[in-house]
Amino acid sequence: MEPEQSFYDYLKNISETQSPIDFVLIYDNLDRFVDGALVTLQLTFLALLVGGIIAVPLTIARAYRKPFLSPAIRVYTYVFCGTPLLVQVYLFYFGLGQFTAVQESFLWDPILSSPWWCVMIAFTLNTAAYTTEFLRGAIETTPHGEVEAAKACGMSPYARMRLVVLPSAFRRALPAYSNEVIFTLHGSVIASTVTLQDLLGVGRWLNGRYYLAYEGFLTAMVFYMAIVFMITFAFRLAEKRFLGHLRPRETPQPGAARVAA
Amino acid sequence: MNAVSTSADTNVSLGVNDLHKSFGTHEVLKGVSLEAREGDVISLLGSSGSGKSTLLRCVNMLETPTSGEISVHGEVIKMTQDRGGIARPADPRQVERIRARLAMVFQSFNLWSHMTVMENVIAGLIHVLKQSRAEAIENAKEVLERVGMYERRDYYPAHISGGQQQRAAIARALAMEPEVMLFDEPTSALDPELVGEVLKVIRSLAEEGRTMLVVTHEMAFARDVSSNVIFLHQGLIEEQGVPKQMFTDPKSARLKEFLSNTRH
Amino acid sequence: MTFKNKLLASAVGAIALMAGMATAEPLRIGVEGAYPPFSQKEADGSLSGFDIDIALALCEELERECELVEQEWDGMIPALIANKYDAIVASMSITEDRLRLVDFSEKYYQTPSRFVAAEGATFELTPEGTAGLKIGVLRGTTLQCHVEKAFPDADLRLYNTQEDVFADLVAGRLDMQLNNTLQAIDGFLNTPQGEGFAFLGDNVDDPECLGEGTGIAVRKGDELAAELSTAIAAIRADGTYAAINDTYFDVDIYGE
Amino acid sequence: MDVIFEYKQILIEGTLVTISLAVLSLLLSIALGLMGAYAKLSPKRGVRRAGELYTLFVRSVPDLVLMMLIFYGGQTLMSQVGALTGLWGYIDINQFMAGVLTLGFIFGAYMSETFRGAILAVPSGQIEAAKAVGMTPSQVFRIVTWPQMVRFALPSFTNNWLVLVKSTALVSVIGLHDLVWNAFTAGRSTHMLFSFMIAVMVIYLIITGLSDVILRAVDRKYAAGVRKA
Repeated sequence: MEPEQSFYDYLKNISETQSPIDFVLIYDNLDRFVDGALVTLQLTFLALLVGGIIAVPLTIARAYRKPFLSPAIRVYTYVFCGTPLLVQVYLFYFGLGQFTAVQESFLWDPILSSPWWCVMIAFTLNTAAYTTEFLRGAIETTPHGEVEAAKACGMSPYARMRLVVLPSAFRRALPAYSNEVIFTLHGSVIASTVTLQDLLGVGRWLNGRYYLAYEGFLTAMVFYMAIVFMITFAFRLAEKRFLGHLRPRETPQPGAARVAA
Repeated sequence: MNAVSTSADTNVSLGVNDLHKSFGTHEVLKGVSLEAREGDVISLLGSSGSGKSTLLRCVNMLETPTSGEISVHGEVIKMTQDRGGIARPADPRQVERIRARLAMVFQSFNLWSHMTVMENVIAGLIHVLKQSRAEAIENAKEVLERVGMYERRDYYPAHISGGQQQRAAIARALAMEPEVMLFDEPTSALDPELVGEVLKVIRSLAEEGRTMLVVTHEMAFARDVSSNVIFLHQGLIEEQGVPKQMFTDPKSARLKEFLSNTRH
Repeated sequence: MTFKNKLLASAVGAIALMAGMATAEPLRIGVEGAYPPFSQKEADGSLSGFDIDIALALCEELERECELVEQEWDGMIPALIANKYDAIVASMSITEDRLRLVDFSEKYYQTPSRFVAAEGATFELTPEGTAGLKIGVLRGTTLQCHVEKAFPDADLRLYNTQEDVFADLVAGRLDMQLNNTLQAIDGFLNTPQGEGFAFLGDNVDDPECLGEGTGIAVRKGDELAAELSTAIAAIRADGTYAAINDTYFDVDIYGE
Repeated sequence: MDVIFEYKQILIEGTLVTISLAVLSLLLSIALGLMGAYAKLSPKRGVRRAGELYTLFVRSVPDLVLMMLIFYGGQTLMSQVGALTGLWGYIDINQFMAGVLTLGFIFGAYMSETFRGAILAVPSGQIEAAKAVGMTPSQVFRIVTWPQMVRFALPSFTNNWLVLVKSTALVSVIGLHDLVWNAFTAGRSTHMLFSFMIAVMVIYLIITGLSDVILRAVDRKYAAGVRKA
């Protein structure tokens, strides 16, 4: 007997006799969950990428208190950080359909009629708003002396920004950014409320299709945990690589860990 | 005030003429003038609040003077006034150019914490002086060896001692081949046992004929190394002269008092 | 809406308020609320519709006190199994898949299902003809089963409520949708919203997925199924069913 | 605008549901957060590990997934356990309870981090001094730790609360008639979903704005005796 076959039988046996969870259904639909995971990852990282790119100029405009532009950006971040992502997604997906002008516009057919695009727009604007705010915090806490040193050796404002302020701010923002990545991943589940088959969408599909109460959600949960684990691991590597300059060189004293206790 | 060159004498590396600086209603500098000729090592003394650090920071426009004139090798920094009547540099490009000819060493080192020692030194060479990377590294090697920091070139600032950080900062300033070096209390943030290594470097720079303006509390250094000493009190030059005369035969009562308080 | 229905609706509203502080006594019936004219929410928050009236009529027939419990569609069966309520009266078709999990009463109505698309649409209802077409159905329905089986290459979109399906059909996000013909007529085609849309193709013939009529689901082994079957026969016989039927439909939806 | 005003009653009712959901979840999260914080600071390795796992778990699972699991799966689980043990017949987990349980559980983990940091920020010497005058552990907490902790915890606490308020919106997906659900229903039947979603955003901004004002006042109260830098 092939090992895979015997494993399948084992699952079947367990599911029918001992377990309240139907492992066979999960096993049979694993490929769907993998597809869902890809949708989730695509939405999350594309939104983070585009949102991050948008956030940099917004942050600079905010940090340098550009008149008109800076207050306008503040309003944008205030609204997008102060309201639920779900409502923002509804606004783009269901809300824009309220206007016939929008439905008849050239944007409707390729973009706004697609749930994928609506979700992408909402996610991107959302993460760009959060990223702008905490990057601004990081820029404003750039050690003043380092900026002065850059001025003193004759760097232009542009060079100061590019060489000193941004690289240093990006690195210090890295730990906060790992939170932003995880929250964006958490937020991506909202895609399933507008018909997208992301991880949670597949979980809900499985439960709906076979009238189950937890199998779909539990499987989705395990996938999410694996993704978060990988993200955390990646950030740990990145912090080791990019934040070496902030860590004291000495290895921690063996007694230091016990101070907390 | 019109931008008229105060001196045609190009031997004057740095000229300061009637410099005033106020923070709000508080006037810190009340009209200071000085001249540094090539090879001069000028020590600025004074108790805290006398305005000596402000003077140094005004020289390279980290603080904008309220009025007065600063020139480097005869080139006067052009000033203008904004609508509120507040002075500001007329041409930011000129300020950047002049800053590249001056070099500042800070009390708190101000090394860029995300760059290694080497990267700190070459950043200005590449991006301000437009040297090629290879050229910059070659020059950086020279100055880092000069201050005894070449071995530590790949360390981040947080991973070396304060004395080493300040030597790296001096190398960063030196690499720019400045016409005048400005030192703002370069040893006062250091632990006593680290002061010596930094002073040694500054002293060797003075001996090779660098033009320097040094704000310091190290009396021995001021006495042994400077060619001139300026004593500031409440925003004005109270007394100036050669160190020997200043330290052995102070004229003003305030300098006497200052010296007796600082010499234990 | 008739006076009687209004009375019923307000009674239901009052009962729905008390859901949650459940006592074991009354018969608890799971219903939906976004499937007009079978069940819907009135502006005042009360429930009405064919399913609701049938449920209340059956309770009267059984001489049981009843309590309606609202539930999103996709959690309907799990919640029944979890004892959140004792029976589902929510236009639920009797299918093989569901019979593995729950028992059903005899059917209380049987209507066909049919696609709806823009008027003049010429989609071919074949696997090739529907490849890539955006088809909307309610999540966890027999129709989901049918589309997945018969049109595997279609872009199937699953919705939480039937109203959302219609909204997206109007908005142009869907090429077509599939559901119960009566619901499509009264809930959509006969409303201003449904202008410009029409049925497409024939009634769907797929007993394996769509089942044989709409029944009342109860937990496995519950004698309630038999009691309800008897009650359905009784209200069919005494004219109560016909009265409710006529409130909503022009034809007898019980089927043959 | 007029239409939204016509529906003001259902928007107000929804808002009240949202607020009570948020407040109850907050209370639960404070209780769980204090327990979690003390677990993380426990001298016992196993307890400490449990506290850390709690945070790790919550960080790994999106809120809506947990909420659906509790709402759909929790009900089934409760019934199965009840039937198996015979301890209870039927306990209803409605949308409101599922919302409070999920949000309370999730934000309890974030609160435990907040409180842990705040407890650590209270100088240990002061706690020793309190023990030295013979206070019981609960007195130490009430008289010395808590009042100082509040001040250290407040910024992070405020942030958690604002995120919590926004997270309540998810409960509409499992069908609780909160602000979002009510506005969505109204918007759908009037074909004015855009306007209603904007109204919902404004209401959320008002709630968070008010919270900010209130928590700032609390901060001023607890900042007494602290020298501002």
